[in-house]
Amino acid sequence: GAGDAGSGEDVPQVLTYGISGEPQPIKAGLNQNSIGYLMDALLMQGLLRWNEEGEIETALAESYEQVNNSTYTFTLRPDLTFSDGTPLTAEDVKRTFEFLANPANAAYTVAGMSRIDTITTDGDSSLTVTLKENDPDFLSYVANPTAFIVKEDELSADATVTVGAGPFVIEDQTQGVGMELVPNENYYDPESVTLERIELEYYTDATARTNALLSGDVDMIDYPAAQDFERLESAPGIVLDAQPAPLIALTFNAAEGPFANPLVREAVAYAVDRDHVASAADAGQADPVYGPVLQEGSPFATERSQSLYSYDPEKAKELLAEAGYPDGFDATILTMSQYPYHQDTAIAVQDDLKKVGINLTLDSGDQPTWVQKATAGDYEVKTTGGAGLIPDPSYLESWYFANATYTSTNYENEELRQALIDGRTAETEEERVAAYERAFEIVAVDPPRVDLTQRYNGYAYKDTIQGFKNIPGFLSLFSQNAIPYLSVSG
Amino acid sequence: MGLLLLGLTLIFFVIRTVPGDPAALLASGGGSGDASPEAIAQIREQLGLDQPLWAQYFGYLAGVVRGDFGTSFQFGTDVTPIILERLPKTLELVLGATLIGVTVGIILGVIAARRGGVVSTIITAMGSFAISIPVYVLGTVLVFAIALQLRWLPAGGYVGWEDPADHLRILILPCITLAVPFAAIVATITRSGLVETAQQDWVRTARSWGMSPNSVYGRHVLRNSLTAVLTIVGLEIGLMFGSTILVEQVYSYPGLSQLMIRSVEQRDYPIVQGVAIMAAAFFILVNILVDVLYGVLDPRARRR
Amino acid sequence: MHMPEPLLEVRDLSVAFRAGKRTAEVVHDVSFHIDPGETLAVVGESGSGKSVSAMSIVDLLPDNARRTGTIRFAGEDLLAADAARMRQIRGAGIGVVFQEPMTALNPVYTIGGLLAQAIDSHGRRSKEEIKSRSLDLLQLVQMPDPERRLGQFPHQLSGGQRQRAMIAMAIANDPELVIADEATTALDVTAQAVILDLLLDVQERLGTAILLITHDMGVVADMANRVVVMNGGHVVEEAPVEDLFSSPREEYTRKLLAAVPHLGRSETVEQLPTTPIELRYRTQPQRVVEHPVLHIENLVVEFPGRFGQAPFRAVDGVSFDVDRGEVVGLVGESGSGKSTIGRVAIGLTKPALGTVEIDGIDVSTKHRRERKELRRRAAIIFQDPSSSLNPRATLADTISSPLRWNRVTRSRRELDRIVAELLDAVHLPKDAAHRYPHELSGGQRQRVGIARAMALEPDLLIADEPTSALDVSVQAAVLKLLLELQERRQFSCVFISHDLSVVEQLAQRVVVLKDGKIAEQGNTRQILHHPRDGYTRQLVAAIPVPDPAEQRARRQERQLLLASPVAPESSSLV
Amino acid sequence: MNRKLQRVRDAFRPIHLVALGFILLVVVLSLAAPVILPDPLAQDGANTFAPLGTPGHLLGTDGFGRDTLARLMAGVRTELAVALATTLLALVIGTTLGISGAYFGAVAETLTMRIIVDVLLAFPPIIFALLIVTIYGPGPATLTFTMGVLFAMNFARIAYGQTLTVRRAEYVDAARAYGAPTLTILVRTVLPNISAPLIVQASLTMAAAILLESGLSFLGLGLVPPAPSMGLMIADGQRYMASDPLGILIPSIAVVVIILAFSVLSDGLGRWLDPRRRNAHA
Ligand SMILES: Nc1ncnc2c1ncn2[C@@H]1O[C@H](COP(=O)(O)OP(=O)(O)OP(=O)(O)O)[C@@H](O)[C@H]1O
Ligand SMILES: Nc1ncnc2c1ncn2[C@@H]1O[C@H](COP(=O)(O)OP(=O)(O)OP(=O)(O)O)[C@@H](O)[C@H]1O
Ligand SMILES: [Mg+2]
Ligand SMILES: [Mg+2]
Repeated sequence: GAGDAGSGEDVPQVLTYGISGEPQPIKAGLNQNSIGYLMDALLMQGLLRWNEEGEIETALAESYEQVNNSTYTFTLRPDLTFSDGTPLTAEDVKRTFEFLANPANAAYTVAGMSRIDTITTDGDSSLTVTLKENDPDFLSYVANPTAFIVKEDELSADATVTVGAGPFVIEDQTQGVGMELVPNENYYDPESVTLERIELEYYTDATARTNALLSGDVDMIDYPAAQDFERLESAPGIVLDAQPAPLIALTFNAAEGPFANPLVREAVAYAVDRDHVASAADAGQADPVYGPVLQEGSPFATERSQSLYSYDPEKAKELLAEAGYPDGFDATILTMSQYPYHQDTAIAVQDDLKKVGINLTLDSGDQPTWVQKATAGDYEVKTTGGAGLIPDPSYLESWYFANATYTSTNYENEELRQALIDGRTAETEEERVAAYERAFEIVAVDPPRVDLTQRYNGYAYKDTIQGFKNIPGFLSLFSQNAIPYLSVSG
Repeated sequence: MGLLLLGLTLIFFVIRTVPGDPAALLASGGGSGDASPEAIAQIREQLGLDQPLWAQYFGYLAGVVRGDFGTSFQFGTDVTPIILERLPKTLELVLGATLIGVTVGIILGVIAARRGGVVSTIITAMGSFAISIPVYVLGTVLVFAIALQLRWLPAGGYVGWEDPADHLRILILPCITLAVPFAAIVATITRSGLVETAQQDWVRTARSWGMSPNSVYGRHVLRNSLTAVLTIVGLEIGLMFGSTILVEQVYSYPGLSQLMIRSVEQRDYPIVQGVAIMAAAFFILVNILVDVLYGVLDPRARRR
Repeated sequence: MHMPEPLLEVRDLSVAFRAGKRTAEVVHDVSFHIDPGETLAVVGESGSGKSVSAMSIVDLLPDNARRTGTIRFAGEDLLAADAARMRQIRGAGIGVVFQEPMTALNPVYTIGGLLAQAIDSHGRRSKEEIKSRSLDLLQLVQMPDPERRLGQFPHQLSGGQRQRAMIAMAIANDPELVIADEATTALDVTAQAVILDLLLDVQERLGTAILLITHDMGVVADMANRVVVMNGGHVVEEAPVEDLFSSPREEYTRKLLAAVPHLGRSETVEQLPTTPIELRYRTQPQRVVEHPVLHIENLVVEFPGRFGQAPFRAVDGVSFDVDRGEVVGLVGESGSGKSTIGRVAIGLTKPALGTVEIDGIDVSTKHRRERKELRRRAAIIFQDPSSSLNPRATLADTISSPLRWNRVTRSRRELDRIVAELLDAVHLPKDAAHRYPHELSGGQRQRVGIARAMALEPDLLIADEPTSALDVSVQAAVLKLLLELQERRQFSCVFISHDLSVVEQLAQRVVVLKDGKIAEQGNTRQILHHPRDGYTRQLVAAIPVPDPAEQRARRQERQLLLASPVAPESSSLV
Repeated sequence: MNRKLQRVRDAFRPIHLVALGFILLVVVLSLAAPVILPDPLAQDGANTFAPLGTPGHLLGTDGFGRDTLARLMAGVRTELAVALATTLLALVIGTTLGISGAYFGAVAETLTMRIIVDVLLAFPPIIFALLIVTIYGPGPATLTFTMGVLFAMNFARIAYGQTLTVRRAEYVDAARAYGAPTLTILVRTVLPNISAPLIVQASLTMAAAILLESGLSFLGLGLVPPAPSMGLMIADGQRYMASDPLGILIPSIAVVVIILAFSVLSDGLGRWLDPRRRNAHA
């Protein structure tokens, strides 16, 4: 049986992984997309990490304790070293966390890390982190792949991180082609690594990537295109594991113009047929979303929170009339041509909004142009994609009210802000649920953004690859944490 | 040389006119994360983008004179080795495609012109097909048929010269894909040149010597049409150098175009500039070669 | 003498050209034959179908031509022969010298390259063999400086030199029959004489037959055994050469012979009827000028040498004037720089040194107005008619273009009228206006060039061999036209020609060139009848006269002259 | 007048007329399309990727449920306009540059061929397109201008090469000697004699323009979606090639057939412009 890891057979433990782009040099704390996460998982290590069940497990930390919602203690494994043999101590952890907490360093986890008040080390292997305010989700930030521990001399915003404490090290790389990795001899848990070698090959084009898997050139690929799902599913010996993960949403420039009016934004939330968007932009490989996306089974994901809106053009028209636009209005939607799902979403939205009287014109350029315009607030409404940095609803704080530039929407609602903070900092779960419920009711009538669909993020691999599982939801991108620990069967 | 300087200057300023901030992109991990204004400012300073434009320009020029094309924003390493790594790969692709394209194109053009009638129409039809089929589609179809169904050749990727057989096998499909429209263009131009030249008096003269029809065709019709073909070949080689992007994408071939597109998307100015200069130098080289060959092929075309 | 089997027999040959759905038959039921070793001359009016008939034999007509009839060569039916067989016959069996050597030579090859290909067409030869054979052939056709010519391109040769190269290629494989279509038209008389001698010599040695198409009755008298006279696509008369000259049977033949200019009898041209032409559009006032119309002083023209070689001096210190109303004949050996002087005079070639002025204005003037004025007043007839006509313009366009460009008139009707008048004046049919150059015979093309030059009624005309391809009757008409106009308009003319009898008719003065320098100049009568310079004397002696008996006598005289030590510098003529 | 007609009749053979007829038919149909076909922009979420022959959607629908036939016809209309305008623009600019570069002295050559043409040719097209779009914003006019300038350089090189040869011809000398204004020489004497490869290039450019439009539109540098254009259809079709081959097949076939018609027509044009070929068989 293919499923059995044949212990008698001597299968070469080599994984060839076709990935969607070339990894960039690793920078401390920086979000570098899914390929960045992969490299973090392979070469780096944090105190904690997400496992394939979507739970937080220990990594460099041997154990941790959530003393209360604002105090956490970690104990490191004994005799930890970086791949070059340098010892890794609690001091390194402290230094790294402080670096991540500094907004000037653009760390991805800055939202959580900046809540750190003090870090005290106790010897080489334990430390205590005290937060300025309650954050029960702090561990999610610590488990984020970008929160890996960096050697002192490489811990600066302009340095490239070359040495980590991860399970693999780079043996060889050819620019534009691929790289080879071999197990890190100094890894703290060498037994967990079965693979003798990992070969990464870069396939920018999604179809080419799929073809490479189908032709047997590679064993596994990331991020297959939605329109290739069928082809992969029907291919013998190939497993496609796709789960709903990143969001596509409409965000508004709430500073001026019609979209400054909450009623108009609410109208939009009712006017867009999410199924239409899903089929148009992702060949149906996306789940419609009528409220903020929350991890399945989470206590905050109430029925109400998942259906704040519905597809109801009539209601949308009424809202528009109420807002003073009975005949609708003209506006421009900013999107990107480089990512077809952005543009196709915009086209679908354009069609839906036309039916309620809002005439959208597309402003579609490449991604840098989009970033520039988004940053400068040079748009009325735009398509935005992304995944929450942590699965818990506190991620919404930075989504709705980021002070950072380009998600800035000029949206302000003091009540909502407070409700979200309450949701995070309240002591008991009931209080938190209640606070978030309050927040969602505000979102229902004063939407900071309109989430449209949750797109499927997939991984496809030969059925000889053992040990991989795609975690649903935002954590899907962290599924690659499992890559170093896979094995190959006969 | 002056041309290169002009090209370099143009590209330097044009790329900076185009919207998009490399620092913002870098700070946000390619535009997917958030970045604080401080972070962006810090990166901008690191990249030297905070200096006035003219200072950047002269700094860059001074570097270029010393053979230093700067440091890539995205890779954080010197531009020169990055480009030199890819240059031979692209050259192989371009030369391979040229070889196939020119040979097949001229042969088809000659057949079309000599046989005329139905054959010519069929070749014209094939040519229209070849030039209008999107490279991407052609490439994908070839991959489906030859790599996935027949499994004769790999679907893409790259193998270095250390394994010459595999290296060549990898090259076949991308070269063919590039060569198909190229051959069609060469064939069309060849055919038109041939039918025009075949009417000239000197062709009759050569026939009157009792020269074999093939020689007459080769030496007095084809030879005289080659100038037009040469122009096209030169042009196409030059254009191909910068526009193999779709082929490189379909076959995941690590050529210069991929690098270029990626760098444009990242607003990685030093690489964009470097590749553009390289392409320009290559183009100018090809043009000089074409002009020299032109004079050789047709003495009347010599300037003096 | 018993009847030998004819080498070539043409019977009831008709040729028609198809244009769209229409066809036009231009050769009607032509029959003639050539015996081995015989020279058959085909004469007749320009456009009468001589070239077309000849090209039919070797199947070298454009592909919209249709041949019917029989053509037998050495007993073989050529109309039935397949392409491979025809190929063997061409070059080895029948060699062809084409009428217009400029367009007939591939411009991208050197003379050496072309010769090598011609030699190589029937069986491979080694490089050395080819080289030596090429040199032999060039020497055979009296090409000056043969070694250098091998590396030159056709456009770097003079008209006569090109023609010699053509002949060398045609005889490269010792064919049994040579079709010589106006083979000597562009040659000066001495060179022509040499070539004719050469052909006779080859004929004697190898028994080659010659189909000689010419308009020069002197050449006919010199060379031919029998003569075929064609008119309007028909054969009107066929006779042995003596009979034809002594007792022509047909009216047309008689007219033709009467029109032949004969050195020393320059009045003949006056007797011909011509169409009086009155170009009524001329408006500009006559200028009274004190300058000579054309003033050339110390002219030097150089062509760059190949790869660092010293430049070649084609014209070296030439000075002469042309006064108002004067016709100056410019004669001299092929390659002596005649055409070059003409091109310089009109401003097409830049001189290295010296002054060239028209009406006192330097031809290389920078002033736009002056340049325009010069263009308006000077015209040129190019030596090679086919390469000087835009292949994509109709004759009407070509002929009327000087009028349009100089803004004489832009009215369609006016232009049409003038074109019709000019066509008529040069004896071209009216419908020719809408044809293209390639649809014409060589002589017809030449007349287009003349008509174009006449259109502006220039003050100065550079006429470079304007009648070389014209049969005597048309030639006479054209000359008459020139004379008439010249008398009436008082224009000046540099008349470049190798045909001294024509020069005698037209020119008041003659300049004799040799190797880019002036050998002799002066009054026509004096130069042609009492030449002082040895070279001029040879030129005169080389003129064939249109009388077989007299020509035979002259031929002997000339041999003596060449053998005598009078002309040591012209050893190249032997 | 009559004679000109006669020449046209001689040059164009039945196959050329078929091509011309086809092009005219396409033009008429694409102009008539808005009247007879559904709105090409109307999306129908319930009816995406409908197969061929679906009632009401003869050629099926795309991922938005838009009628393929309607989009195709509207796309053809845009495309023909854009491609023709591009080709014309390129032809005029390029030929002008090329002829002047070859005909006039070394200064003109440096100015046109070296400085303008070579630099522009060597300039990365995508950056050029980005620049133009930055300045003027995307749309048909920008697209036409961008592509016209890019393709003009090809025409320039061809015209340059051919003119180098032709300018030496004696008939050009003749035109000069007879006082033809320089412009007239270039347009009436040189141009017709270098026209053959230019015409061929024009027909090639038509095809290249459609493909480039596809590429640029895909990058957001061409036509703005959802405007129906064949290029955008092709770009979209490429993405869904595996699951919906029709999506790419239909516009591709349309392009191939249209380009074929244009190349056949251009051959007829070549015959018409070359009196020597006019009556030739092939
Ligand atoms: N473009 C050129 N390059 C090099 N040499 C040339 C060029 N044109 C002419 N010549 C040379 O200049 C000399 C004079 O040529 P030109 O055409 O003036 O002679 P010509 O007197 O008109 O002779 P012909 O009677 O044969 O026409 C010849 O030896 C010729 O080879
Ligand atoms: N390709 C052609 N198409 C149509 N008509 C042609 C073509 N070639 C020649 N003709 C016509 O055929 C007739 C005979 O031409 P041909 O060349 O045989 O004349 P020719 O006797 O050689 O005259 P010339 O002494 O002027 O060379 C002429 O009236 C000419 O206009
Ligand atoms: Mg003739
Ligand atoms: Mg001459």
